[in-house]
Amino acid sequence: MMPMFPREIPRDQIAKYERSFLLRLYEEMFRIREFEERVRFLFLEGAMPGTIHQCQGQEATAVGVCQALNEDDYLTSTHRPHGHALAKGLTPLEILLELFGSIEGCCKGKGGSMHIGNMAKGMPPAIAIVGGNIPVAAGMALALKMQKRPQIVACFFGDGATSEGAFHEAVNMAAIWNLPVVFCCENNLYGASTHVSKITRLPSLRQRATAYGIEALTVDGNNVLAVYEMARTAAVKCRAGEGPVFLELITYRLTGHSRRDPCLYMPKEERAAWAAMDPLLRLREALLDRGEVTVSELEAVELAVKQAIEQAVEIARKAPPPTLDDLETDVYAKSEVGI
Amino acid sequence: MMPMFPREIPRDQIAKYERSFLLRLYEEMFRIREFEERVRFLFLEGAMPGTIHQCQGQEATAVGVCQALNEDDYLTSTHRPHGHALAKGLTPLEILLELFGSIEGCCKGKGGSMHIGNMAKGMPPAIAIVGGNIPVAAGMALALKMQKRPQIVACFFGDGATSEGAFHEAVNMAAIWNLPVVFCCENNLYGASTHVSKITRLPSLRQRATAYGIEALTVDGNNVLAVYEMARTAAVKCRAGEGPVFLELITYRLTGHSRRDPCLYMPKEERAAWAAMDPLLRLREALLDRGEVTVSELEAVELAVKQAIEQAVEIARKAPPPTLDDLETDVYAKSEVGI
Amino acid sequence: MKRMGIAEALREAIAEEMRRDHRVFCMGEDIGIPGGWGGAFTVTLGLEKEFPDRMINTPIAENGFFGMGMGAAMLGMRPIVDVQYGDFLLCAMDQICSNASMMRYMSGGTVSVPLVMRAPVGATGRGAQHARNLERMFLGVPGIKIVAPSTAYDAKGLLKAAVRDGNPVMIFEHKLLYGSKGPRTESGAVDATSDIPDDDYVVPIGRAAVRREGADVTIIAWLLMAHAAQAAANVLSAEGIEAEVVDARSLNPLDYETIGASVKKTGRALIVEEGPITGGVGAEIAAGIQERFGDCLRTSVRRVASPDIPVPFAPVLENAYRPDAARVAAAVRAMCGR
Amino acid sequence: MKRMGIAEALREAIAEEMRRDHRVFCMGEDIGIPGGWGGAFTVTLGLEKEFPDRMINTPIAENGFFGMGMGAAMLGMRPIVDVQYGDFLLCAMDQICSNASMMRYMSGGTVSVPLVMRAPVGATGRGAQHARNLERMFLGVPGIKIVAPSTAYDAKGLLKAAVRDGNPVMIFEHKLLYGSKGPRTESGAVDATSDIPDDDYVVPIGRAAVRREGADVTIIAWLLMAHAAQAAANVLSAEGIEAEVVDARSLNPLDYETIGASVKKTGRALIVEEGPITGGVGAEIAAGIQERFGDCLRTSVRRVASPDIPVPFAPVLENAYRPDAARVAAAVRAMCGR
Ligand SMILES: Cc1ncc(C[n+]2csc(CCOP(=O)(O)OP(=O)(O)O)c2C)c(N)n1
Ligand SMILES: Cc1ncc(C[n+]2csc(CCOP(=O)(O)OP(=O)(O)O)c2C)c(N)n1
Ligand SMILES: [Mg+2]
Ligand SMILES: [Mg+2]
Repeated sequence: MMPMFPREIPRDQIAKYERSFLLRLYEEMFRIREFEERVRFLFLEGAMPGTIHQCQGQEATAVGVCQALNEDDYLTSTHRPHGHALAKGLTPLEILLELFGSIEGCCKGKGGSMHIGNMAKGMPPAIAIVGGNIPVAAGMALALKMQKRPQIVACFFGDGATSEGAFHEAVNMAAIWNLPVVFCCENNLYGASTHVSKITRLPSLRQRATAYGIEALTVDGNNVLAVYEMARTAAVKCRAGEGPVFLELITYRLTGHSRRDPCLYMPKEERAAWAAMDPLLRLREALLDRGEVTVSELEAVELAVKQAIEQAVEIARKAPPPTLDDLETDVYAKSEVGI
Repeated sequence: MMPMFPREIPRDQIAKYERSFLLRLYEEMFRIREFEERVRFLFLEGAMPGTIHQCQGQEATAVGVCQALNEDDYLTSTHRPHGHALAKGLTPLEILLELFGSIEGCCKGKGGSMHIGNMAKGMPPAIAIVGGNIPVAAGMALALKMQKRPQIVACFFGDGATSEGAFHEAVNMAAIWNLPVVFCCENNLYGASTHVSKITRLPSLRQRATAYGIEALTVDGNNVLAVYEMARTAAVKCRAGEGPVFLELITYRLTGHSRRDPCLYMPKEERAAWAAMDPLLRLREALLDRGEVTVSELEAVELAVKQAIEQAVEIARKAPPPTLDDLETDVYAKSEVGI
Repeated sequence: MKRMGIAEALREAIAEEMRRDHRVFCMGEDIGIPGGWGGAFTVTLGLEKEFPDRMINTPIAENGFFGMGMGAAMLGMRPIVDVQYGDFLLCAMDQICSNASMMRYMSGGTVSVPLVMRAPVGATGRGAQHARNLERMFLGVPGIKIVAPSTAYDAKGLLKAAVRDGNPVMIFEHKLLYGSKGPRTESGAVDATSDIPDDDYVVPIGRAAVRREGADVTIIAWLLMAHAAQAAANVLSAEGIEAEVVDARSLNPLDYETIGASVKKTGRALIVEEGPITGGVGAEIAAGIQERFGDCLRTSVRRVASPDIPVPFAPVLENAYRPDAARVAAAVRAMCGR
Repeated sequence: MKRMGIAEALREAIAEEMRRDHRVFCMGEDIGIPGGWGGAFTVTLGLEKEFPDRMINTPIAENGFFGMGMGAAMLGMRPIVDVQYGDFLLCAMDQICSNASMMRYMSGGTVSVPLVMRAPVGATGRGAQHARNLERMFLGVPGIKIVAPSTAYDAKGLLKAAVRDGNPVMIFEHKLLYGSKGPRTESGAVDATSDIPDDDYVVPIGRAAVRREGADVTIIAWLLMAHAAQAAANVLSAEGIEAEVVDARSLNPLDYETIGASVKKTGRALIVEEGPITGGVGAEIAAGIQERFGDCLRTSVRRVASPDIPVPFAPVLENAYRPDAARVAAAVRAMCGR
């Protein structure tokens, strides 16, 4: 499936924003890209255990949505959580520590790549069962509503997840109870090796949400400003008690599904066309085109990010693993009985 | 929710059919009504074990759909299967024997009310897990397609079932593979005590199927001819390889959800309005209005049905139960290994 | 002090916990419906009057609302979710076993899931899909506590303990023990009423109860089978065999202290379980006893349970499926060489 | 005769069965995709070339397509459905346990469900949700047969037996035993290759295999743990303890004839299982042995298994979670009083 949105970020769209905000978007996206690339090499080197699902090419969805959130809002993620976590404010270091299986990782090395999260930053450990996080996100939104708190939940999942019953059950309940949750469907055209056209009769996944009477929009998921704007509107609706909202963010994975995937199931022309739609490239070009930012400024941003990540890698490499004393802890919370 | 269709069966609609066909519809529906009423009394008497879910008021959906099927087509059912089974050609006797827990019942007394069926007549044992029969029906349709057989599957379920993930997963797969299955949603406005308006934001459940790109129609489920016509069209489509089709059959349960349910959650006016929409009454009036059938003819049909059912009851009451030798048989099919 | 059945005691427990703690709420099918039944077995009957915003009636979507319960629990609520029949837990297995039970560990102990799950079990004339005792399914799932009361006193106290526990707790309730009234009365019901104190109390999770003392054999059971065990013990007593009846009550964790003390005294252990003998909770208890107290045993641990078949519908078969006092007594006689 | 790993042997078994019987077809995620991986572990790689209409690639909807497999089986097909990781069986529990397993009984023996279900298990560095050994979940579910091969020979023969069986059969496959090649290679993989005969054969369901004879202790295991048991036996032999290693292979039905013959000879039984010790298959085998052969035991049956925790991610913890030869050997020494 070829890209359906024009490559250029419209000038009048970019003109609406302050330079500093746009630079922040660029930095956030670049941090994800750099992080993922660095991790990929660590994997290929054999330095890291387990498996990874990376998000190169999808940086705009995570950053666009998270920029529309408040810091104390919540986010739930999937088997492909690195970008979401970074965009939600987890540091490269706490994630790397987890990926290396250190006791100092964000989940004490007990979670791993597919379960990174940090509840203090609004992100519970990611859930790697496809579709499994969607009811959980709806339940978090239910709690927020019952507690009359102003926060909302951004719930990320892929095109593949929309075929799971869990998606339908949860979206329907979120709908009938007007819960403050933005369903962020990253439609990257593939669920593992399966093209989205094989799992639906319709050209869009939007109807899977409108079926429950909620607003659903299809968005250019590689234009970070488009994502940001739709997410902001959705967030406002949710905060006003008029949620949920469903966003279908069309994007593309420029990397393998998981470690060492040669992507032979993706047509070459498709990959090439989408490489040209790289959200970082697009923002970069639009920024330079606008004229307020120079190449060397961008390079400075990039360098700083690279250095920070490299530093984090060096720390994480040497961080201590858990000990056998840690094996059986953290299974149960201390019982409160009697309180 | 008040009835949304006019009470009268349109004259030009009834004019299209032969007298004998219309009398057959009446007889089929009356058989279900009489069967259910007789069983209700047997229950209240304490003569029957277990629980029952009855379908008084919903006779037109079962009969309308089954008249549109060929004898060798298939049907799957739910916790409320008596009407479907009778309409599909199971005899009152084989069902009663099962309800009484006799070894001579259609499932040897091992199934019971919620699991009646007879595969030789195209109806596997009903599945009492709400939504659980929908993937099974889709799988039967998949087999028919792979085997290049001409048959189709009618899959019955209620409004409540459309909130289960199983519904969505199966309807989507049936859609993408064009399977020959008619999804017959008996929307009787309640799932147990829960009104349908509590489980959906939209006024109809149709969108839950159109979301997968299939044709979906809302039909007056208490007009047996309307059901028959839509089911026939759907069956033709399915046989042509253009399935699946979804029919939302609007109807109403004139009885409790299960044994001894006083239905206090149903507004009195609603019940009264729907009592007037009784599908038997409506067909009877239309038949008499058309003038070709007399009251005494109808009474003769009724009497014959009553007598047949009474006879079946007398036989079933005295039928032998299973013995302890039957307890552990029928768990596994004899293994074919080596064949 | 007031005499109550299990359904009523659970209802009171829920109401008291909801009064005590505004974070507690209920979520399930056919609850909180005016004119409705209070769930499938009257446990939540009428609670919507006092707590209109905290009785959340769901669509039929078990996996969805169990997952939502988990999500709400993570953000500080104390949800009590229920299935109408324990069999439907199978629809929600992913959320229960992959998410709720493991979240705390996966988070390195930073997130907790104080989620109570209620499930009515037992064979009651409804056929195979509304009948199973699925305790076994959760025993091997670390992160979930499991309780299974046989009396109204325990039901109330264990449910309160579950609500206050801070972890996912599954409470199995037996349909024949509820004492549900009105249209929801069960035929074949067994009296499980207790005198319920007026004051707040909990029954701690993880402690078994000795229902009857005896020196000859230990019978371990829970739910309906605890009653069968006691009935058998009475019969056996008349024959000169004194059975000690241990109501396990808490299946995870199991109380090996109480079980061990009894087995050391009697030297014989019999486990009684409703559900297929193979792969049941009884297997774990049998293995656990022999590992821990093998030296004290005068004979191998035995199990009385159902045959390895789905639950049959016909009453004659169902009665043969469900272990009863006669089968328990016969097994004890065999163990004692009578 | 050809040397093969398990992934390859399973692939050959599927291809041969599909050639032999046109009713056989595969349904699962990421199967039959040109340029794809042949499922998560290469088992179905390339089969779409020979069978373009019988490799059905599904959406991610396990409950749905397992139920569809059941429906197709009822109408005479012979579906082989699979999950990418055994953990996802939890999404399909309702269709497996409420429908497929009980349909034959509920129908009074008139309907059969010849459905093969494949599930890769084992802890392999992926964290808690892609790691569990869920054999335990199905042991107490009458109507389902369960096999769990540890060698390529058995994998091929058992899968063929499953396809021809006529009942729902679950085949558990261990990720570290597949011998998957290319990008799907597993680190920490163990050699499970066999010489596969050129002719058709089946390994009958319900028979265990004695992998090594010995008079001092019986070690019972399956899947990866069968390899750990053999490694331990080799170590122990050098110390003068001769262990008999029984590869259970079929978990339902269990082969108590083979197990019994061995236990009667050795008087000692140790069960080795990957997965939490509580509520595992080992509990049933331990209970079953003591009930049947209690008199022949010189000491209580013991289990070596994982602790009662979710599967941890960090390699040091995962390695401690997964029983290994050293732990098995230590347990045997303790049982033999060394
Ligand atoms: C319930 C379940 N089934 C299958 C898998 C294996 N799996 C992991 S990711 C994936 C594809 C998911 O596709 P999508 O939802 O589009 O997310 P993406 O990987 O494209 O980000 C699959 C099939 C899983 N983790 N969970
Ligand atoms: C998975 C599941 N959840 C709950 C139930 C309990 N239950 C039986 S029937 C019913 C209502 C079903 O409503 P609907 O699908 O509309 O069918 P109807 O009873 O109206 O025919 C419920 C909740 C069940 N059998 N299965
Ligand atoms: Mg995708
Ligand atoms: Mg209904």
